[in-house]
Amino acid sequence: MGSLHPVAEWIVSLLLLAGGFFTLVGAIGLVRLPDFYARLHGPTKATTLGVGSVVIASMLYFTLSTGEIAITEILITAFLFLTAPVSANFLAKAAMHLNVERSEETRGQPWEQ
Amino acid sequence: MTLSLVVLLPFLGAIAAPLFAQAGRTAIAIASSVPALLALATLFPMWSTLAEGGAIVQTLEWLPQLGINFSFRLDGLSLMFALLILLIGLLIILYARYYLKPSENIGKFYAMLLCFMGSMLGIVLSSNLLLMMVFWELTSLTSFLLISFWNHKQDARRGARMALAITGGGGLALLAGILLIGRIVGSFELDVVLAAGDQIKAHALYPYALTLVLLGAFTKSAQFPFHFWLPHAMQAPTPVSAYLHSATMVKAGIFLMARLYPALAGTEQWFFMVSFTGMATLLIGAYVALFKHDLKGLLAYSTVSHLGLITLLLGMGTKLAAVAALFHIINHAIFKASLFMAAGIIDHETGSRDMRQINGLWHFMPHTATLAMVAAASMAGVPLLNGFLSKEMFFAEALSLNLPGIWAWVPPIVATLAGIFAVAYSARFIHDVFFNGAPRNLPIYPPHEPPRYMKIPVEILVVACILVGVFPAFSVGPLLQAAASATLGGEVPDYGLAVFHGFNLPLMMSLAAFVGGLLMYSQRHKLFEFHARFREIDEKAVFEAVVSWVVERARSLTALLENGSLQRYATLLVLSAVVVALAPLWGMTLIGSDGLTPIDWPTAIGAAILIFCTFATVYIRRERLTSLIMLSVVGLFVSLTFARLSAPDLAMTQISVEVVTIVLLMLALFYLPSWTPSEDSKARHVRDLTLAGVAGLGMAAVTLAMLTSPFSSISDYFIENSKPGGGGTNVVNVILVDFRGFDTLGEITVLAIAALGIYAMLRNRELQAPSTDGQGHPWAFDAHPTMLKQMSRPLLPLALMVSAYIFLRGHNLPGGGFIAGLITAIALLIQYIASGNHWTQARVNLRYHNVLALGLFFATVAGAASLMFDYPFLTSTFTYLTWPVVGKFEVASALVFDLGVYLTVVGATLLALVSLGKLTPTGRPMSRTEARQES
Amino acid sequence: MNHWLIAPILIPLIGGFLQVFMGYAPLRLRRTLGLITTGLLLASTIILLMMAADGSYRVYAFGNWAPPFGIVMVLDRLAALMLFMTALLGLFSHLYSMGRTDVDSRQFHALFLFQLMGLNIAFLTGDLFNLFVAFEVLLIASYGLLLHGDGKQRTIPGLHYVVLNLIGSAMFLVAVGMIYSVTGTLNMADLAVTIPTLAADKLPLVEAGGMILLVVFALKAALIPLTFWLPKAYAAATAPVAALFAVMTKVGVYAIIRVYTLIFGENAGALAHLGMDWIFPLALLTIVLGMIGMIGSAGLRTLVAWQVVVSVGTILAAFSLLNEAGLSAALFYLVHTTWVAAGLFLVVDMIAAQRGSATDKIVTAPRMPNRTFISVMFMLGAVSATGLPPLSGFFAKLLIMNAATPGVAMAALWAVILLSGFISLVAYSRAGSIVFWRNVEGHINNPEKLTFPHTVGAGALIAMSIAIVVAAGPLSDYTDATAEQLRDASAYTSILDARMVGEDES
Amino acid sequence: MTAERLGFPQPWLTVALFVVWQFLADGVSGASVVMGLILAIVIPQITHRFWPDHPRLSRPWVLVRYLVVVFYDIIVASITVTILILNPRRPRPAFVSYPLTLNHPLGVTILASTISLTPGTVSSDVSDDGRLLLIHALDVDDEAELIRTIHERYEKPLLEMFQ
Amino acid sequence: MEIAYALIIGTLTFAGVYLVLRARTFPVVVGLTLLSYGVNLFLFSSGRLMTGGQPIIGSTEVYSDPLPQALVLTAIVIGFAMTAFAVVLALRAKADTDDDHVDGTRRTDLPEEAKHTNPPREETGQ
Amino acid sequence: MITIALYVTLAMVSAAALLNVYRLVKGPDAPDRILALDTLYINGIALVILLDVALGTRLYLEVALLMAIMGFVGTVALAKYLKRGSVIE
Ligand code: NA
Ligand code: NA
Repeated sequence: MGSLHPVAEWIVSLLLLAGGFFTLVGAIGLVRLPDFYARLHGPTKATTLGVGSVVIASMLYFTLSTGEIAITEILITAFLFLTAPVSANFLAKAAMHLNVERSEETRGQPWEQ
Repeated sequence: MTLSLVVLLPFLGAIAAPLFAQAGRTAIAIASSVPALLALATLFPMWSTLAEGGAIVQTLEWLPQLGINFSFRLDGLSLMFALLILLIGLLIILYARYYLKPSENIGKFYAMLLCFMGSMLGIVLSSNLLLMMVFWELTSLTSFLLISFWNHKQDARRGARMALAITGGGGLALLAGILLIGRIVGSFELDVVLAAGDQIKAHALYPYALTLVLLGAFTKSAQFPFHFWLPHAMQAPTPVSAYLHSATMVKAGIFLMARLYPALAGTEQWFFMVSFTGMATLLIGAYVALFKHDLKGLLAYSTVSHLGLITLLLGMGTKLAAVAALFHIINHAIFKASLFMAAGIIDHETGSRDMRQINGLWHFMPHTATLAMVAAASMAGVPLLNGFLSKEMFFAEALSLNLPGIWAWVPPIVATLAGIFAVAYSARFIHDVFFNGAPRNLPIYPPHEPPRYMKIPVEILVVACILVGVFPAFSVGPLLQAAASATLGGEVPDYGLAVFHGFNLPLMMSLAAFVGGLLMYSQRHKLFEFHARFREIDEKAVFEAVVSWVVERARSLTALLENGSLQRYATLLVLSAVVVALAPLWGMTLIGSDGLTPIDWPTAIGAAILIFCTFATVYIRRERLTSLIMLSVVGLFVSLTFARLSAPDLAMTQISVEVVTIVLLMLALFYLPSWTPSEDSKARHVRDLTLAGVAGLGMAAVTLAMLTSPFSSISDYFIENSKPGGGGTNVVNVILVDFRGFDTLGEITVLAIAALGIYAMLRNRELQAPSTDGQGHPWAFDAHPTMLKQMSRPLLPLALMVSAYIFLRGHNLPGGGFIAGLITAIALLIQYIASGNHWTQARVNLRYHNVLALGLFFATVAGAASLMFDYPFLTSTFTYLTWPVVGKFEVASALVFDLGVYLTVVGATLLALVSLGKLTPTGRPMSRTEARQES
Repeated sequence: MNHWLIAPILIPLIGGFLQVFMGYAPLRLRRTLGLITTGLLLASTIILLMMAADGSYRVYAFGNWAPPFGIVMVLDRLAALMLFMTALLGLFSHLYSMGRTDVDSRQFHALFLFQLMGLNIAFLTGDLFNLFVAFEVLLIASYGLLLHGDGKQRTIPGLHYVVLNLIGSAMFLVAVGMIYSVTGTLNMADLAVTIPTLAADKLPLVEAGGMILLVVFALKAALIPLTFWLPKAYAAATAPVAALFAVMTKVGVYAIIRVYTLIFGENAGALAHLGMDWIFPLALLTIVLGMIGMIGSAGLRTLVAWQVVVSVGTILAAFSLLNEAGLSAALFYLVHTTWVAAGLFLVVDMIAAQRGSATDKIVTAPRMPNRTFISVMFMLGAVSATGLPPLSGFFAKLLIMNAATPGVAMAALWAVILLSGFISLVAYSRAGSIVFWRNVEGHINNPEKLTFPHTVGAGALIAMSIAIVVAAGPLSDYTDATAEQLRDASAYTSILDARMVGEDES
Repeated sequence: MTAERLGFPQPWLTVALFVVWQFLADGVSGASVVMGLILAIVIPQITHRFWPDHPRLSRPWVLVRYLVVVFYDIIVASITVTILILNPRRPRPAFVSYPLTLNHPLGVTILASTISLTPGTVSSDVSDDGRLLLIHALDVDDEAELIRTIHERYEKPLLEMFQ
Repeated sequence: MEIAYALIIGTLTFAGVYLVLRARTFPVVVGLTLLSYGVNLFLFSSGRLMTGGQPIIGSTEVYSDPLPQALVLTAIVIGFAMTAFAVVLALRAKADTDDDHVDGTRRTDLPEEAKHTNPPREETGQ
Repeated sequence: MITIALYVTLAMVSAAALLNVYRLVKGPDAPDRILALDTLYINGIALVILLDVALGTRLYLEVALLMAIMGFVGTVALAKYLKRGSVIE
């Protein structure tokens, strides 16, 4: 590991931990939430804040430790931001098509596919 | 090479003869006789050399490695046979001219006959045993074709096949025998072999060699128990029977025994095998002949019997017996050929060969009858005819055999008994055909004499019978002397070729045979009744039954082994590999000297997930989609493994390929059932689990041993030369496009071919698409949801950008043409998924065939550029350019090669996927609106 | 730099992708181009054959990278012989395909040429992994070719063929991994140098790798117990493809000969003649199995397919005698049997096209038109395949039998070979007499006319059995020399010293 | 060829691609600018047929504001959802049909994406006629409140852009 | 590390072999895919395992063996082509035999040889 | 400091992956499994970026980028399969 300013180290570390945390929470959500539609919300966390934090940590780390701009990572997040909603939409449609079970508390009806 | 000319002439004639087919039967017969006449003319001047017991040997090298040469030898023995072949051959040619109908394919007949003649001449004139073998089998083949000349008849076909199987098969045994002799002697040249008789007989391999050679001889000469093919070969046209089955081919076996007499004869084994076989054949043939109602059948069995007689004589091992054998060869050929021809005339003129129908022909064709009766008398051994002389010699030899005790009686008794039968069947031939009342139900009635010229061959032969019978010494004496000398290897014993040797024991035996034979014939009705009690065996039917049985057994055995079960074949394959690999690995040290390295937790968890999901893929395999999802996880973690273990290029390739594979599998899953039925037996599961388990454990053990053992490789070279020699810092990529660019060329060719093959395989195929999914849900209507469609639009340029980036950096950083190609392909694939085949194809405006071909073109051109500078194919070059703004950058020819890779990947991947996608039945509703309109 | 060495690779490659470009060009044009390609290929292999005849090794280093680092093509007598044999076979099978077969799909010519390319790489390559790549090229093309044509009959045999070969390919990679993990090299010459120097504790992996490799090659060669995929696949393939496939088993045989004379040859120390004690009995069993299959065949195609099995057994039996004479005889027989079996596949196809619904089945049918020419071709092929004189099979078998040294092995070899000859004789004569002679009333609808591509394609291959007899002396001189060259692996390893272009002369 | 095809069929795309290239190249340099320009010009030429109904942004500065709002919402909502997930309380999910004012398909897609990206809501479907958006909310008390929030915070700015 | 890696390869091999021996085309194709994963990992590891040794010149001190990586890359691509072909062939087999059994439709009522020994229906003259 | 944070993060992401595998196995429906797979891809992306940071190289970023692309394609294809059966039509 290259030498980093202590403040930078703290920031990078915190970002990393945040990333890990949100990823883990997303996964816990995937396990714990009652029905498919609820679970569909879990990965958005992993995607957005989880990977987002890790990516920013990485960019900061490399930019600060080498002194050269390191920004490629942002494309990964950008790509995930672009595509994750589509995946979610598609999965929801598939679930509605298959008429998967919903938790009893759910208000409203899914659409027929 | 005059001798080779003798052999060659008939073959040349065989090519020429059919050319005369248009000119009529006479023309073709004349044309066919020319080669024989020329051959005779060639042989004639050589007689002077042979008369003194010499031999002419002419050799031309052919295949010295094999010991096979074009070497020919003319001595007394071969001359005797050559004359028989040529002279009787000429008569047959003449005879066949009248025998065959104009409507028959006479050109083919003469061609084959001449081929046969050439082959026979080859046998008798060869001075190299292997060369002789060549001609030996050629006679089997040509006789097969001649016997089956009337191949519309089932009997003819079967008879021919049986003859071929027996004689051809015997020929293979003979081949083995000859090869053994060659081993013993070190040469296949007859001179050497004949001179090495003592060496051969003393050799450990002698019993095998002798047995094999005799197998060949016996089968060819229809010796018991192989005699049965000969009577069935009588389905041949009569000229063929007369030629092959009396005078020539069946004598080839006899000839062989005579030829190898100095080399092989004179041992106990020879004596027992040859004489006993001969004796059995002599008796059985003679016995059966009497009961044959078929004229040719009688003659055929008579031939069998006489062949046995000659064999017996050769087996006796005495020189006088050998001379008698030779003498009888000549005599039998003469009278039997004439008898066959006479039988053919009768058949020709009456339309029948059944002696129960044919009676009293004396009345209708007295001339032919006379000829036939003289010949038959000769067969019976009537004095003043040639048959008598050799038979007397035979009786004398039978008496002179020095067998111990009561065995001494056996040969004379057998000989006399055979003589009795011979007289009886000869008497039947005369009486039953030419007398015995009037003809019954003849197809052609009334019969009359045949055309004048058809009888000439018979007349000539009958005259010969008498000539030899009355003036033996004058007519055949010199020839016999020369032949005997050649057979016996020089010393010829004193034998008297007189008509009358005084009242001695042999004459008594002749007399007894004569009287006994006539008596037997007079009592024939009782005998026939007796014989009729035994069920007659049709050997042909037996042969056919045996062949059918073998075919059926073979078929069921084949079906048992080659049962069309992939599971079995695959099991065998895996099992083979496991078995052969396990042996050397057994007891191998599992952990080598490098030892183990510790593992960190995240890696351990990754490994656990990988292993778990692999098992899950198997465990859940019957639920196909779930299994597929599990497989995706495995693929993802394999990619992570590559990343974890320093292989970014592999990680990228793996993840891209994996996704395309999953898409492919899903395309397939649409048409395949979504469930796998449970159908394998428990035993099979256990077996497969065991096999897979052993394979898995073995691989794990090998991996462990491999990973922990020290290692050095040629790779240092790549690392050192990648930058200076290949112009790139990504060593893997430099290996792919430069050091081992040829592998990559092959690899993209594979990809291109696979796509073409897939395209070809699916073209014009209709697949039944299920209307519901595995759980019975009907498919949704919405084919192209808005969000995906909208998102896919900006995705394409973005992905192309990424693709370009991955492509350009590949030489120095992870990436390259292959991965870039897959990204491009996937970017387009998303368009297909999002907007459909039709929409996308309209915008792509490319034939993917051309793209992949262009890729191969670029790769080839990039590789071939170096040829212009006389550097090898695929030699790359690179240079650094400096441009304003851009700065210093690298230009590498390998990039063009990589462009080829890129294009091939794009073309191939899309061609394959889109071909599959095109299978989807058209007309499925694409939206709810459409669906509503439908209903 | 002697660029001729890559001609047999580049010619079909270029011809191949041109065919892809021209997929929608008129058939006539594609055929002309195809024939030019295979014709040029044959010409180039003749040149190579003449070059190789001097007994030296020629090296072509792709990318000008010296072995063992780069991939090299190595031309020796064996490679040249295989190339020539394949090119000749390729030309006439290709010609034959233009009679009818190539109409079915626009990809046919491309696949055909790529298949030749793969074969040629396999024969030339001096690199173990590149051999794998070559195998894959020829296999994937063969998959496509095997499935070429209308109808459903080849789908399942094709599936079996593909799956088994995919397993085989996986095994090949495992073997390469095992060998590389110890030796650290892939160049076959380098392997030959390295393996004898290995310490004993390193041998098991190499040995296991070598044995797995043998299984892979045996699968390609269809040696027992890996035979069973072959008959149905070959019988189902379209004729020119089946004819070309006559060489496919020989690739396995070639690989065995190459690897087990060079890498695991007699100089390989502890691993000398690795696995060869397995080959001899298995080869004999393969012959026996082939015999059983032949006699039990219900169709002529199957009959010839089993003939291919017999010939593989025969070649490998001769090779596993492990003497020069045996190797030479094996090669002589290999050339003979490849051409003749291919010719027979084509002749059988012509027969099938004459017999209406009876096709190639060994059953009675109405008398076929064009019987004379076809039956003569069939007989010549059958006689040659059976090993009867005077055609090539006789001499080939003679050479093999001659190569055995007295003992149990010789007795077994002779017995099996002679018996196989006898069984083939019975099988062919039975089949021929039923098919040609046992006719029933009736006539065939639309029998195929004899066309130039068919008669010349099939006739030429059958005629090769006569040509081999005529040239038996030179041919067996050549195979003798090849065997001698192969026995001396150290000469091959001299290619490691080959000078690259631009290197100093010193 | 039309002038548009020779030039910039989708100028915004060209700009975006140029920027993306700089990101890929990890920063701006002479080489990356040149290469970025080349690709940003060439790629739209190839792909413009795949984007026939490409949008015309009217007020690009609104985009910046919009992005800031979305980022802020993502962070806040993430924390809310995190608490929800880690809490033993069972959530109160609902399917909500959101009436769309936007009619440009890309606009609708962007709105739907935004909704999905902010934790707690997922755009599950768009009706065939493009008038309704089906949203699944993880934990919601008042559907009308949700609809209003979405309209105010996201749809309005988008309407400004996609006029 | 080595033990985990060996277990991975062992498991992949086991799973691949077992599935390849199944009677339906789909599991066989899945098996071939797993088998090729295992084989690729094996071939890859013939150059031994290393962390952070990516063979990019200048990126690290010690490089892992690049040659097996290049070989595996080739093998992956070839394996992909082969799998694709096998998948499509499985489809064609389904279409041609109306079954996804690896041996096609198995007709037990008619033994294989019986189909051939029956004389074919002749095209007799009209 | 960063090293510790890195390892804790790695542990958390790995644990997340394990939980996702749980959902993958549990299902109960195909959409759940696809969702779990999609999430695993995202975990993979995080893992690769973390690896990059741990190694101090930037050579694995494209691996992560590709995982993002491929994860998307895989999910879309699987979901489409569930709905329509044919992925490309
Ligand atoms: Na009578
Ligand atoms: Na949301």
